[in-house]
Amino acid sequence: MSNQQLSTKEKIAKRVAKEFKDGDVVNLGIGMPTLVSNYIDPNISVFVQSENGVVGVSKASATEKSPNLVNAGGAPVGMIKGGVFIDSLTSFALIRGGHIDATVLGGLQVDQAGNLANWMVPGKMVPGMGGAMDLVAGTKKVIIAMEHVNKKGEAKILKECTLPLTAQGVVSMIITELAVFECANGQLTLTEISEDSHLEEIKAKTEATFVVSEKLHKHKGE
Amino acid sequence: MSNQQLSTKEKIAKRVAKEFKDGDVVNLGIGMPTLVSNYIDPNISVFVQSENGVVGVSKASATEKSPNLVNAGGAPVGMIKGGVFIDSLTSFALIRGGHIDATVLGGLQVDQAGNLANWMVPGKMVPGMGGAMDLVAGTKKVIIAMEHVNKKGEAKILKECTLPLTAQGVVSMIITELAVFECANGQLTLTEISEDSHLEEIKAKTEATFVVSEKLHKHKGE
Amino acid sequence: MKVIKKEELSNLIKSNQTLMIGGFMSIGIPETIVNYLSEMPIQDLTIITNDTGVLKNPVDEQIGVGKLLLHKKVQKVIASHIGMNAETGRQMIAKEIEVELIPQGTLAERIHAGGAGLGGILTPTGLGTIVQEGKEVITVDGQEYLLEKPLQADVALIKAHKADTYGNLVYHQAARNFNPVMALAAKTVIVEVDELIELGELNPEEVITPFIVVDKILVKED
Amino acid sequence: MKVIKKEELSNLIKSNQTLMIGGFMSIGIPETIVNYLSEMPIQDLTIITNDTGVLKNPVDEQIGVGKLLLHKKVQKVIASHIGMNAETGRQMIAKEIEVELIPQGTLAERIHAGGAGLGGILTPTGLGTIVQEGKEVITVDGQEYLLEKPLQADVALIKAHKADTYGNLVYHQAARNFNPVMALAAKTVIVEVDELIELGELNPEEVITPFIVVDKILVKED
Repeated sequence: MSNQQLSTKEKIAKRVAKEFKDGDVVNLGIGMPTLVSNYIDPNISVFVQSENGVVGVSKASATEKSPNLVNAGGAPVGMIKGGVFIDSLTSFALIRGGHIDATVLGGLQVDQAGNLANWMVPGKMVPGMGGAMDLVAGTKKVIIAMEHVNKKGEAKILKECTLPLTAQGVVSMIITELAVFECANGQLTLTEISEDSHLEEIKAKTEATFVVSEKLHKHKGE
Repeated sequence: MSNQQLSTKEKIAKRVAKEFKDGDVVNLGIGMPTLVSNYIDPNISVFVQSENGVVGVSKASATEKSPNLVNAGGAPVGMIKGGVFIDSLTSFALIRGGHIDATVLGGLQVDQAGNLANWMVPGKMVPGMGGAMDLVAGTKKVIIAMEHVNKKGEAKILKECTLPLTAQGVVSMIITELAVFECANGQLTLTEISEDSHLEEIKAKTEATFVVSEKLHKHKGE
Repeated sequence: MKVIKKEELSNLIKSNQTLMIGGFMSIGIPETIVNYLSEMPIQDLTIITNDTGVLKNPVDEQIGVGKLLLHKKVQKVIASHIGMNAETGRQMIAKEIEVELIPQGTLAERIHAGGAGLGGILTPTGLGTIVQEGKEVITVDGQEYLLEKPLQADVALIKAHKADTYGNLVYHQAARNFNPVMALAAKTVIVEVDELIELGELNPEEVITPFIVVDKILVKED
Repeated sequence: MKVIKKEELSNLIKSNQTLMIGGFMSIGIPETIVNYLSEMPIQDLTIITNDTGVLKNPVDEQIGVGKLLLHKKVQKVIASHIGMNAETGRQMIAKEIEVELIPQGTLAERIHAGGAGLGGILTPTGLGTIVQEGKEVITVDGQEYLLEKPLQADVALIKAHKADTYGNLVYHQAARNFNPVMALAAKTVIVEVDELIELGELNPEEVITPFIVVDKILVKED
């Protein structure tokens, strides 16, 4: 499927999926990150952990549904052969202890210091952080998958987050429909621009200061 | 069996066994405390936990021995129907978390503040505290089962321990072949005297200051 | 005998108590117990739970903590997520209840600490966020951590799949979640099970919760 | 493929590394691995283990950490008990090795902290004893606790009963002990198993150690 036919969310999910290597264990946040499963290279094995206590999540079987086999969003799922059930203490020991290779979460704001805000907006109903603060504190690679600007067209990649933080200095990578940034040592580096975009658009829609990678290349999108 | 025919250690073990109630979960230290099992009232159910990961220890079966079914002293044991295996983290969560009703340990010295010394003698080979420090820190009732005086005839129940402590202020009860003391709020109370002994002997062989319980009674020994 | 009928719950659970309730969204909740509780003449409970469930229509189908909230039994909720049940947010904003939000992995470790006799744990989760407010920051080997205190309850209400008559427990799939860790952290532990089986029918290697922490067993009603 | 032959251990374990070794006395030790290690040209290992085993005669029958000590592979032992193996004491007194003694429950929780990404735990165990020396005392709600830091290792050598080809593990009886908690606390986890079985043969409810933490599997040699 060419990128033109994909929705913005699908484009982002497809690009995120390229970050996974054979054997990786990943945790996919609720919502758009869950879409990433659909784009994982079928030639590699990627194991999905869900923080409610399932290691080895697969697609829900159309025929064999169990009310107790769900992911952290409450959606019915299946389990791979070799998958296991664990309790919440073990689940978060795996998460906080660095045993998960990558987590993919949405973001409201990310800043150039790698700070993340994705759990509350003052004045709105506060849903609670759930497992997000632990996931970003402990996972080896924290990938924020989000649209480049918000619904009002405002930048979400900022010099400094203005919303309450989920965690400080934890973001490894930002993937949007327009670009990919790596985040290390308090610095953002633009490493990819989508074929639909160009550097001037990225600059216009990004408040944060960033470095352009020497090996910057357009992402071919398939 | 009358007390006269029992060894000193057996007398102590027999008296300790009277402390257990139906349904109690107990941990018995290596050595003399293990003898206590032999004297538990057959009309009650007392569950023995061993800190190496067995809940529901029973006597080793003469016919079915397993090399992996041992107690914390390495001695072959059996398991009751309904017994379970746990790992060391869970085992000590049970111990430190107050889920064990009573632990029985030997003592080198106990003092009137409830301090216990039972794990090392300076200048001698240090074996290590094993699980003793956790057992006395977390178990609801800490029973020290020991001979009243040491091999040199010196008091072991002291005003203040001189050996390195195992823990501070943790002892609930001291049971010797001569007497029983309860320990609470930094005060020792003599509650029983063995039928072989008398108050003057206890006073002579005990350095600690103690109160004599109003309801002091000779222990009839069966 | 540990097996009870639901009518006996009124002797075990009182107003103003702190209850832990197992479950993750609508999975692994002791529904029969919670439904009975919501009809009991009690109030001002403090509830420690992962989340307040998913608001359903009609409200009669509400399960878990949501039902207790609807029936105004609760004065305080300690949870990681309340966003799927708008009634929680409404009562919070109306100041009918107090809500304390805790990161999910911190919640699990705080309950573990409560059950294991620890004075607290140090976690990087929540550093530099509003979760840090009012908490001690402790530096260990150059890294900062939040000191998070243990959580304990008067009563834990948990859900397991099967219990034997001693109270050994096994769980089903993702319905395990917070239930095992809560089973160690309350003075009284009441488990609701799908099935009660004979002693000896569970493999001692696969028991997740050892019987010694379980006080009462109630068989689920359909 | 995670399954290895013992000859591959020389690529995985190096001089000066810190190793965790599972087992309790002579139960649950990865013997094939440790025997091979004792013949490898390595030195100055730091060993984290419950105890240094039981000294046997002839010394050829020595198993576990005792064998590594006899072959002078060790510079430091971190353990709860060394008293059953006089060679440990001899080397300690001769200053050939350093020994750090840790209460058994503290050892378990420090390893859990290392595996779960915690900065430490607060325990009452060891308060007012020499275990307290050099450690921070932290008061929580009026109670004093010792701050105990996490333990981690370069390599964990553990013993399980069965593994499937992914590395899901189940244990046998009291041979479980420290093995599951160590499986989360090292960069590389090598498990020795009695039996390797096909994927799907283990019940996902009874797996104790989930495959994602296991790096290499070696089948025991008789």
